[in-house]
Amino acid sequence: MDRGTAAALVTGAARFLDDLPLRGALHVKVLRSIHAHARILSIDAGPALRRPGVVAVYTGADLRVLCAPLPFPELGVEDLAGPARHALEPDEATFAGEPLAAVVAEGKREARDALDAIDVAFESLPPVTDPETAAASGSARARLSLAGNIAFRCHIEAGDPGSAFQKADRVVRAGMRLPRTIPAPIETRGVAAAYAPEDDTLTVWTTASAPHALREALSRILRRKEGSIRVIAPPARGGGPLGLSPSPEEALVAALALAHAPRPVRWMETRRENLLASGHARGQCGEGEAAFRSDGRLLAVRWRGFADLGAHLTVEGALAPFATAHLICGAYNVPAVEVSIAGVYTNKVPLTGGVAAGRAEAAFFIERLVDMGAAELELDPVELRRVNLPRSFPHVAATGLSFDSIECAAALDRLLEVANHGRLRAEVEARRTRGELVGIGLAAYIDLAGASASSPSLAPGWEAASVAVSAGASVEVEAGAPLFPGEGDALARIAVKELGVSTDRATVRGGDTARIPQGAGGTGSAPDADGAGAVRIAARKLASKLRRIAAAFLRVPEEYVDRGAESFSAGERWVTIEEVCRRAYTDPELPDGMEPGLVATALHARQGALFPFGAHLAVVSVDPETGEPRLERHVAVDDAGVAIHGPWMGAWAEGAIARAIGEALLEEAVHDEEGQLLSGTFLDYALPRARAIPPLVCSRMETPTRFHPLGARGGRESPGVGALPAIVNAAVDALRSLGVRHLDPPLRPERIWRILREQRGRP
Amino acid sequence: MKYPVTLTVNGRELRREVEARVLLLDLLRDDLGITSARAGCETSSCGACTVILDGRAVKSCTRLAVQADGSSVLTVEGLREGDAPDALEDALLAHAAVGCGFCVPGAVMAARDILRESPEPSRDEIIRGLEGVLCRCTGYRRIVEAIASASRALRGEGGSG
Amino acid sequence: MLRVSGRKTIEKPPEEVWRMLTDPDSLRQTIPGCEELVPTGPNRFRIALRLGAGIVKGRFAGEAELKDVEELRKYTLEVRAKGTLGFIEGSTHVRLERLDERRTEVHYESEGRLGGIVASVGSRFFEEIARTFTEEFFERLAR
Amino acid sequence: MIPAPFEYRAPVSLAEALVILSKYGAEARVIAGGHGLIPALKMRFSTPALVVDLRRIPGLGAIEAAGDGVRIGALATHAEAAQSGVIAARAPLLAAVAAQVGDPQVRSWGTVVGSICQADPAGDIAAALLALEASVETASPRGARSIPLGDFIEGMFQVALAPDEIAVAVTTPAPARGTCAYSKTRQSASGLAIAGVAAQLRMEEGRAAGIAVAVTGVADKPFRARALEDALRGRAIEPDLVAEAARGIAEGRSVLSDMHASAEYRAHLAEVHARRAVLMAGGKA
Repeated sequence: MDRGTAAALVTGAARFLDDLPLRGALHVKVLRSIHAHARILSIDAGPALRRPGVVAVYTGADLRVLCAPLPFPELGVEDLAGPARHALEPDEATFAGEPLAAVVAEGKREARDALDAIDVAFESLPPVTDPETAAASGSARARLSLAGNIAFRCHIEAGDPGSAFQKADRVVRAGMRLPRTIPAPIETRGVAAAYAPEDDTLTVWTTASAPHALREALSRILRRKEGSIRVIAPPARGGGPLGLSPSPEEALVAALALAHAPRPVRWMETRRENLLASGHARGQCGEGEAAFRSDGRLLAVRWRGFADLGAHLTVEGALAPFATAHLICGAYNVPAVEVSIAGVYTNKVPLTGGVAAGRAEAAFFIERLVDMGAAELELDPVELRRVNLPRSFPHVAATGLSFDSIECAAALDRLLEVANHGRLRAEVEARRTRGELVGIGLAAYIDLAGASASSPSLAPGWEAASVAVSAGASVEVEAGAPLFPGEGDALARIAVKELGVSTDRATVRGGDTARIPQGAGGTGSAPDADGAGAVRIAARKLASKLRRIAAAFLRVPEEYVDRGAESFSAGERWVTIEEVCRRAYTDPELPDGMEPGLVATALHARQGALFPFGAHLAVVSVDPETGEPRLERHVAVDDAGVAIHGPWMGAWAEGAIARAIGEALLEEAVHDEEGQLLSGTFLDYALPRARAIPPLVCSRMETPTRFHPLGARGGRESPGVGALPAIVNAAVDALRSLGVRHLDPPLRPERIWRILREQRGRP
Repeated sequence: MKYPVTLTVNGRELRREVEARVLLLDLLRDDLGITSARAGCETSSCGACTVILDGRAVKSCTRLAVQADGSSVLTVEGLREGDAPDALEDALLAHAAVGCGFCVPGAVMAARDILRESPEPSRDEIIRGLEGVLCRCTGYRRIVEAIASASRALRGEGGSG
Repeated sequence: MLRVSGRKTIEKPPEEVWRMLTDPDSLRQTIPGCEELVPTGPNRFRIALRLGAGIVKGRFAGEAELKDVEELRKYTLEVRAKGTLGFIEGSTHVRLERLDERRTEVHYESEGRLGGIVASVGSRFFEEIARTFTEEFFERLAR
Repeated sequence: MIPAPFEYRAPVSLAEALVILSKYGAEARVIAGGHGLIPALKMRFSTPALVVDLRRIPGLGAIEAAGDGVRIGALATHAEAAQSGVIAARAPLLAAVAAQVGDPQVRSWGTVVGSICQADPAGDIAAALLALEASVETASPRGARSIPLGDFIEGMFQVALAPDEIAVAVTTPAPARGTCAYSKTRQSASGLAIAGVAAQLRMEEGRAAGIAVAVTGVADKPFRARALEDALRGRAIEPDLVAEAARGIAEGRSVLSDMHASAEYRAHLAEVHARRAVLMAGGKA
């Protein structure tokens, strides 16, 4: 296990962004719009400027001089254009929480006090808050300059859905909604920056996870060469945003560091800012339909939906609906499909992705439709799933995705065994006859571990790594992506295995653009697998070089060289790894004009998308008086391919399931009709606590994929994709006898109580 | 106006002058360089700032530094005697009960409070004892197991595995 | 959006109630938490309010305006104010009905909006605060 | 996260504290555990000029027998109340409720009296103390007062303390004989009560000789369910009867409503928890 990184976290030695000692740093606080939509008439910063300790106050107009607008996301989607986003919006505020002015002060208290002394004159404008309403042609605009609120439409049609729905024995149809949720990592966002004139380098520390992508964006925003910007994602990071799109605060702090050089400048978000303004997840609604044959075969799936993008388009926000559209059939073999999702601007904070963004949405929609189908056809939900899961691979889905060895059917079988499904079902039946409201929910899911900074579209992505072996045989692995605790351990293992050296020679780092020229980054499900692939390629290059040097030293052809523990041998003769490494740097006559040194940088490009998959089961009971749902048990079978991260995979799976439990039962960003966020603190936005987690059984399969050199599928977040629909399916199952067909998360007790009351009111 | 505050932090007596509005958390972090206690919310909800104050776990964001004058504070930095690993820290590592790690030092201090209250805590007692801790990465189960296993190790029953 | 509506019988003649509802000095004394109400033009005022409950209080400053005024019969009071905790915007339609020489029935319909930290932190208190604010207002009017 | 500036005093006697308070009046706030005040300071909902800390005043932390009842000093914490032998013997309902307030860190430092003075309409402690017929002891330059809790809490965050007055203790008048229970729906984020009902029950010959039931989380302040009490007094505690008595428990009150629960649902939960609390106390659940 990765004791080094993890131990530093446990002992408190690890330095998160706000823990970094930046001598002489100035503190930034951001003034945010209190209106969801308003024209900014004027900003009076005079009184704030006169306060003690205040160094400067910036408005949008001031900042325009220092930096260009944030680059509009490049997604490879035609005709996709939109308004420029500024670090500080100068004219129009388009969500409550939008940055409008910034105070730079000697200390954070002085900066905070000065915020209260800034006076902004607003002219409030009508906000649009519901994406479906906003998509209508007569709607008010989320921004005055927009011609309409629809940013893009994602449309996929294949097979012949029209006739499939006509021929179907049974069609199920339901409106569904996944509300906005807030990723809310316990470490809030932060940025720090410092400019060193002596080497003309701007160093930026960020809690986001794609340092190279940020460097590129900052290069455009600040009009500086990328080489003069160094972005560091500190090794201790709280699972903050992906950072595929730069945030206004990153642009702001970087610009202010240049303006106030050589003093460092730092900004750390408060929790209220985090909930309000750092970005939300999910926020999709629509109507789904599924056509079934009487034997349960799925003939077609239709989804017409809306994505609540918020006031600006981000890469993450755009990506999610595209992923949803492509995965709308889940793992199932569906011959015909029609999906249309409109990405709609609203006066809310932009979507910045969440766990399994877009993918969990698709799994929720299809798994609900499948369960509805089973209920209406009076078929066993297990059998209905089995009938529709593909058995031969590669399988090309109607949406165009090509699946290799997605053994969902096997995962389902394993799940039933692990969960002791037969007995469980009998128990539940017995409890029901006693009048209890209790149900079992299933989900067979597929995830698409594709999203990373290198592949903002659904195209295969890449990641970079470099491996250097010193003359003293120390191995330094540099990952293109910042590392999550546990990941470095796997990368080290992969490198030393290829090189044939012991693990204690290796150090692994990541997340620093100065240490590796390129990297993709991102915290989704794929980067860990991509990074491992890149390390393997780089290490392989060096391993083959080592072997050739050893062969030359031993004066035998390469194929006669045997690699031992930290040595090479040929018959009786042998050479230590240290000797070979030393020779790689010092031997004047390396074989075949080989370049000296042992440094390799490699890019691993995925040939296909990675598909983690699995099957989940949940047992939910409902208090018949209060409507409170209780998750009694959760069983998971997850397959992320070859488990390169060893025991950490299990730990990550539990974390992903816990998040899904939060989403299923508790979490919702609640806005009022004026676009104000009402769940603005942890006193109203509920994260799951220890008591929310039921007895959990997590089991793993390891089905390799040929799209990854190590057979890994990524999949750190994937178990959440299965957990959310399984829990909701269980709640619906518990209430089925009362005529409940569908529930949207979070499963609020009051909503269930109202259903219960309505049903009891009937004769 | 500034007020003198004398604190014993991890066994060392320290004296600082602070504004009345400075939180104990900020005093530890900004003035004393003890960064294991961290701010995760504003509402006494998350527990990332938990330290032991005069023997009891406290959310250091909900205590003014001046209120802690004359008190003694223990943070994870003060747990290790020499190089000897702390049983709780060890158990958390052994159970891979660490995600991003931001909340871990606070959780360790909350866990010490659980063991102070009940050296042989039941699973339920541990879960109730973690009520004031928010973790977004681990799903808690491993933290619960780690505390149970640390309690066994501390009672000399071994089993940090 | 917060909505409060109702009616209240005041043991005063309409002329007296109308005066209290339009005269800046008596309005200032009638509006709970009102610290300042200064005319800035015809039917326009500068206003400052302290709003909240118990220790949870904030100061809001801005402007108030009387619209659609029909002497002794009805008006709409619009208030827009902001402070370090956010903003409040509201309008109240007031209609007077003469019951007899000594009693007036006041019909009111108010709606209010809040933004900023008051909205994202205090939402659970809104309705109750609006209710007690209205109650208090009419209690003072009746006094 | 950062309070507005304020001054700070930590007087060493009650007399000194009162002198300070009478000088500053409404500009001052008293702090004991700080778990109500500090979050409000951080959000700048509360911006006092002075914070007066009671921590150095001797004797305020005591939990002791007083007359037939108990007296809980202004500095006594929830954890101390939950573990106190005197409270366990004379007011076990308070111990039970204190043991589930917030979380361990909050219980260790937040105080019982502070919680009463905060007067959060969703606070748990007030329900227990109301059912125990507690009174608040206060001190001011005008002397000491003892205010029944039902009068002390005037409304949402509003208590009957003059600006120069300090709540020094809360007392219960008599040992609570019989059995007790607290039943509650926790608000999922804050842990406060969406609806919570505390019941104190004394049975004689199979009938409820003494019954006190208090409801929190439902209205602008906690209240006693007098109609329910009257309906059950002198009767056997049977499920149907209790359910009937609990019906309409919030009637006639302006019931709170927020994103977590509408007024209608809260009123319903109050009925459910009233029934559950009484039946639990009566050993029938």
